[in-house]
Amino acid sequence: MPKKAIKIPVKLDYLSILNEHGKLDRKLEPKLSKELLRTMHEKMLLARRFDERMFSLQRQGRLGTFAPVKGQEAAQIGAVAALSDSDWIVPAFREIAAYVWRDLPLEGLLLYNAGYNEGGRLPDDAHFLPIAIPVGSQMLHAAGLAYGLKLQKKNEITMTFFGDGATSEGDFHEAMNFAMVYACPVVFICQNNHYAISVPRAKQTTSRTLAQKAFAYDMPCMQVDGNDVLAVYVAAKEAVERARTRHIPTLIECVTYRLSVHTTVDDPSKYRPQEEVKQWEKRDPIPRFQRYLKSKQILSDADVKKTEERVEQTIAKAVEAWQGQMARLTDPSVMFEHLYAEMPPSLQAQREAFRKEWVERTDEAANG
Amino acid sequence: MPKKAIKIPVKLDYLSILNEHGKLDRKLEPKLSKELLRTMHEKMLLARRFDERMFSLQRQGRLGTFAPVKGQEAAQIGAVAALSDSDWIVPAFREIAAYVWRDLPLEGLLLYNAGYNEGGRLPDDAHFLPIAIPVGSQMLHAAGLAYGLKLQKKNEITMTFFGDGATSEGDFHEAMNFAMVYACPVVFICQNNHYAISVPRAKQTTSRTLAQKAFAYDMPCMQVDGNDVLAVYVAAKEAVERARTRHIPTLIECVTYRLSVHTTVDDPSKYRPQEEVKQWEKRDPIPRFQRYLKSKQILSDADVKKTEERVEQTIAKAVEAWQGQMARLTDPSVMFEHLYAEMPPSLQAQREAFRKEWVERTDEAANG
Amino acid sequence: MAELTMVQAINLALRQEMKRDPTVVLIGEDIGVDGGIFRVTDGLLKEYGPERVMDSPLAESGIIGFSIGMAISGLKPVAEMQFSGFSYFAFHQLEGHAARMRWRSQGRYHLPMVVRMPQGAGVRALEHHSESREAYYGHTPGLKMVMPSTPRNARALLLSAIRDPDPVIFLEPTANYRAFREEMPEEEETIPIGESKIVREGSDLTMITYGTMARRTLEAAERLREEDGIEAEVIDLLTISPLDDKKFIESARKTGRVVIVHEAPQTFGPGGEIVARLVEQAFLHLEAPIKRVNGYDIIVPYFAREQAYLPDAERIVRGAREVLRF
Amino acid sequence: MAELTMVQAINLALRQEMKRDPTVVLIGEDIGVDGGIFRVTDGLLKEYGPERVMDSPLAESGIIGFSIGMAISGLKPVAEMQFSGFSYFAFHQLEGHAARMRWRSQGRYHLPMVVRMPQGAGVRALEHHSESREAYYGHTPGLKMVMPSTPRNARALLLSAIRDPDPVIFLEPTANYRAFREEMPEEEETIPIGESKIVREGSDLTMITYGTMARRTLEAAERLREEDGIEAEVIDLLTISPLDDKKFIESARKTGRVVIVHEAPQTFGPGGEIVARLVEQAFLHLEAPIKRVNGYDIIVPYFAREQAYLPDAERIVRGAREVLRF
Ligand SMILES: Cc1ncc(C[n+]2csc(CCOP(=O)(O)OP(=O)(O)O)c2C)c(N)n1
Ligand SMILES: Cc1ncc(C[n+]2csc(CCOP(=O)(O)OP(=O)(O)O)c2C)c(N)n1
Ligand SMILES: [Mg+2]
Ligand SMILES: [Mg+2]
Repeated sequence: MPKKAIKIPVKLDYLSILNEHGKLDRKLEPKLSKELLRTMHEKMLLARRFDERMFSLQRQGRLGTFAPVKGQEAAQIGAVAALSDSDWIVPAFREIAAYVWRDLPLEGLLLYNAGYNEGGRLPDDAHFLPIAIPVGSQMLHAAGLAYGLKLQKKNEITMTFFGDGATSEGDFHEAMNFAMVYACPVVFICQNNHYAISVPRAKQTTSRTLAQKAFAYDMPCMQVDGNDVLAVYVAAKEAVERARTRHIPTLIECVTYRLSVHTTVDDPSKYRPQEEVKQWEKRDPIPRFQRYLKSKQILSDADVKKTEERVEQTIAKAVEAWQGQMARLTDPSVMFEHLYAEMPPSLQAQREAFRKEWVERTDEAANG
Repeated sequence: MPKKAIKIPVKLDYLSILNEHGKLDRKLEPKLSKELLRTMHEKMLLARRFDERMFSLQRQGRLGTFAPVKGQEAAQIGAVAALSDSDWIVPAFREIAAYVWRDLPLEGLLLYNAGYNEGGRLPDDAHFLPIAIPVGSQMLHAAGLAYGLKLQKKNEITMTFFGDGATSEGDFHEAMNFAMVYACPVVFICQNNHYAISVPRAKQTTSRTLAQKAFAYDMPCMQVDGNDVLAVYVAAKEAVERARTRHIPTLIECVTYRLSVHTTVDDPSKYRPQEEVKQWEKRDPIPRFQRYLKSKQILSDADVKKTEERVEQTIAKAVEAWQGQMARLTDPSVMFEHLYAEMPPSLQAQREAFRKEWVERTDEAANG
Repeated sequence: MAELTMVQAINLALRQEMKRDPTVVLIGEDIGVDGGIFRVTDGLLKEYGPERVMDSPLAESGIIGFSIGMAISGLKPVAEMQFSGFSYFAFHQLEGHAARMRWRSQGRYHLPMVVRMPQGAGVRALEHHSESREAYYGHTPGLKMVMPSTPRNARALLLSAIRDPDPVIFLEPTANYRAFREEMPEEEETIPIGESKIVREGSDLTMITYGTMARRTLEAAERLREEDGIEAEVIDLLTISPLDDKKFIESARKTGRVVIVHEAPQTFGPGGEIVARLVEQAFLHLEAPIKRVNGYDIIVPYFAREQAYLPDAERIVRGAREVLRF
Repeated sequence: MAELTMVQAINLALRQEMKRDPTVVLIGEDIGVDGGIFRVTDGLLKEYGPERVMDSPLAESGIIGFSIGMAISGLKPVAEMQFSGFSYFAFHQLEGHAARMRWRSQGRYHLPMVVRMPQGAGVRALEHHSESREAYYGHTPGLKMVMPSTPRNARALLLSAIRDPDPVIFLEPTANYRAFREEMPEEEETIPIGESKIVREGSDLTMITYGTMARRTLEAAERLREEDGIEAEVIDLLTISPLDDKKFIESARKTGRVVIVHEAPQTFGPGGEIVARLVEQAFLHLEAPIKRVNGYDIIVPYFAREQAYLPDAERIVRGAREVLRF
């Protein structure tokens, strides 16, 4: 009855398997097929190169603002590689690597980043929700979707991505709580890339880790080296199994770093030292993984070169397809579509008025 | 580098000093003056009796809906007794005991509960924010107010009250985080009365305690027997000092029970067994505290009787004052006031139109 | 069938639709064990179990965000906001996602969900429980919004809302919850979303209204007949968004005189849009300024004065006479 | 003084007012070290330190709720919502508390706070960054709302807003942030909140607008003069709430013909209120239906088509000609 300690069974591990110096923990090393390892590598590379290409297209004025993934490829690929194809990915706005993992059309993302709504349309079987820009808001969708899948006895789970900054939003808290209360088969992947635009992780919240925010719900959690694709994979796999078989959610904090700008309108020199970026470049997940694959004779230098070529071709084809699509998208009156299953009469009238005006203006412009 | 445990220095104590069987932990017993103890007792009693009176006035149709405090007097009085008079109280909607602690006009609360906005006006020196009905939303005000007081070098702190249900709102999370990030001198008092209307604590969230939600921010926390006014006082005092001297917030979970209805339109028989209420009636904070005071010879049976009489008089006077005020509040056009420092012209016009109509209708009614 | 109150009618619609369609699920605060604080969902937990009648944590954004996810999974969530005044905790989910998912995914996903919200003054409730701010949702492209006025149209509109493939805000006028009963047909009925209804015919004056105000307007119309010999046509919008302007424009062309009645505040309120449509489409027929009889630009006062705030038959009659006298 | 952009003018107002009044504090995401994502608060952290220029956690409700508390303590918070499209995360704090604290406490507390929000389309931004939903706040009793259109009136309105004893929503049209410069007087200026301004005189037509659309409307007015020999009177509302209807009603009584231009969607949008006021107070002077030239009832399309969404001078001219031809 006096003052006594309450035992709250909190548990938080940090997982790292392949560290930045290439040192491998053999006991923890997952036994993955060569094929899977090669695919993971290729997708990481594709994400990196595609990101770079979009960045240069943006700088040429051919794309609008977007949020580069550079540096976070391991955090995303390691996580989604632990999913089945029918599992659902619920992204924020930086999940380019998760997107390429699922073989979704790159030209769609180009179209989206070029300012065309049509880019938001994903294939029917994609099981990948649209980009969600309002920070932290999509996690609730992942929880509700997971619950719905469970209720309908589908053996599918959901995995949602968000950043360090997102953990400050009230929606993060509500999503974590709902996920536990309703025993939702969902995995929460927090990519702690150290910044929310200019705000460093340390100013975002006072907790020592982000992972420990799971303690508030007695939810399992883990912190991993987010630039170690093997560690991310292992942590995610465990969480995916826990979600699928026992309907218990998990919060995984991937400690990573955004090597590029926040978005293409951002100037990081305002808020972080170049020295810090340099340090993190040494921890780049891709060379690290390549060293590992080479040391295991899964990948040769020639393989890397061939992969780079394949990736280059994939991107080239996508850019071409995108250009073709853009050329066909000349009717702005499509902006009236997809608000409702059926367009209400007053909206139809607005569209007609717009079309009429558009035609007249186009004609006038043509005639002088 | 391998999987290794991260030490998060979580600490959560449960504090109980005077248990439901009247057993006292002398080591932990606070050394409070007789005067303070008598005041605490009198205010608890006043809150209880005033609550009962309002309940019966409501049942007579003379008051509208309100949220009774019955059973939670210790949680509130213990907490606010640890404050200085100039500290700020930021209530939710059930803080009747905190209200009486500060000698705020009871007739104001009657007026409020009778549906008159004028009841919301507190004396200028009250340092007590208005009733906040949107659950969980007021905690942010407490944090921001605390920060502002700190910035302006006032030696005042804030204490905010909320329920178990409130911890599910995103605003709870944001308030806890902001309070820590900006080192606000604030104390968060969660009155876990086991229900949010009909939803039991166990269904509100999966965490073993509510106090542990502080772990998510590395904020100090404690769980106390909320029906033990001594324990609440001791916990609050510690938190108040921490806030005042070190600008560190604290979350205190007071485990208590709502002995009455959620509000006067609620029917608890729909969702909780009478047996449970009976159990908690045995833990009623007032008889428990009275036994303690009597055993310490601070209060005699005669004192209790006198206190009851004083309380009865206070209430009777308030009811009378309230009746007088109501009789004077005949002009409904005051509803246009207090939206802005200066009433905008269009609102003035609306008020004039209203007044004109009101006068005409009153006349017509008078003339038949 | 029996005569039912609006609470019972909504309960009936939920019960029957949950039976017919196993993908319909309910979620909200106190909707399960308690049966809803107004008893609208009474008995449904017992009938359909906690997996489909979900007592939720106290978090409105959670309820809406979670419902969006459920809708994507193939369920048809009917979410309850305990009062419309608390729906603003979820406004970013409603504006930012519910209204946008079909559009954002270009038709790949859609959200067959309903958000029920009790609203409006007149039941002596506390602060935040009495406002009418339907204009917020009406001004949000991607959402639909309906508001019944009687038990029978409440049931029919709710069925339509649940079956609608897009998110529908379903406003429930608390003042009408138990104010009167209506005979309920045995067979289920629906009312097309987007269609208003002429609930009283007349040729001297057009009165446009919805929700709680529909009854008060009808009462005013009766008084106008009795006291002034005026036959007013009363249009109950039923759907607020998308707004059906056909019937009221046609009526205004016929009568030339219009009164709009709602309980929401005036400025930037729903009435403005109706006036604008009338001016755009019936300009030459208008014989008098259009009169808006509505709430004032204030927060609804606590209950002692809420009836002073609310338009009543007398205030509506006065407004009508202004228009008629012009 | 120099010619300044609107970004610089707002920065100047903040800098000078923070100097003059030590109780002014800023809070928002990325406003400190980064100087704001549009650089509106550039340099202020250095000048006034982190206690008064507060980089906040990523939580809009937190920012507003915390600001309410700060305002009660005696500070004058100027909070930034990174975009108005994210202010809905805080809608319950704005509607439920910011707008109500004076009223709820019957004058005991008031909130001298400003909520700055970049808004509107035209800068090739992402989803959620381009909408104009000022009607939400305009329809919320207890809030005021202003929207500058030029650097100079931005500075003056911001000073007035900070000094106002009540919460003011300060909408910043991103499309005008750097679109042009304006000579800034050395001495500080204020513009009374609640007063619109005739920015172009004329007697043939009344054009009512605000924000980004003010410039486009002026451009249209010039074209009408050149091409049609029409002199339009252009009124820049500057304050949206409380709405100053005096000037535009007077103007409409003079011209008999009115065009309203805004970028927000039409239905239940700001234009409706203006039409209603005109009908109420200038009915007999109206010679033609009032034309609303505004955004469509859709979500602003991604940037490739945002200009198709936005009213431009040509669309405004066409609207005006409809009115003039009637
Ligand atoms: C609710 C909301 N507020 C503000 C923004 C503007 N914004 C876009 S990204 C971002 C930072 C996000 O940080 P984090 O969650 O760490 O993700 P990261 O960008 O680092 O991937 C902000 C503030 C937004 N999109 N949504
Ligand atoms: C945001 C919000 N949602 C819903 C309500 C309706 N409501 C009033 S009190 C209450 C339960 C509050 O539970 P708790 O926080 O445990 O406090 P208690 O009533 O037990 O004191 C609810 C749901 C509200 N007032 N505010
Ligand atoms: Mg980040
Ligand atoms: Mg409770």
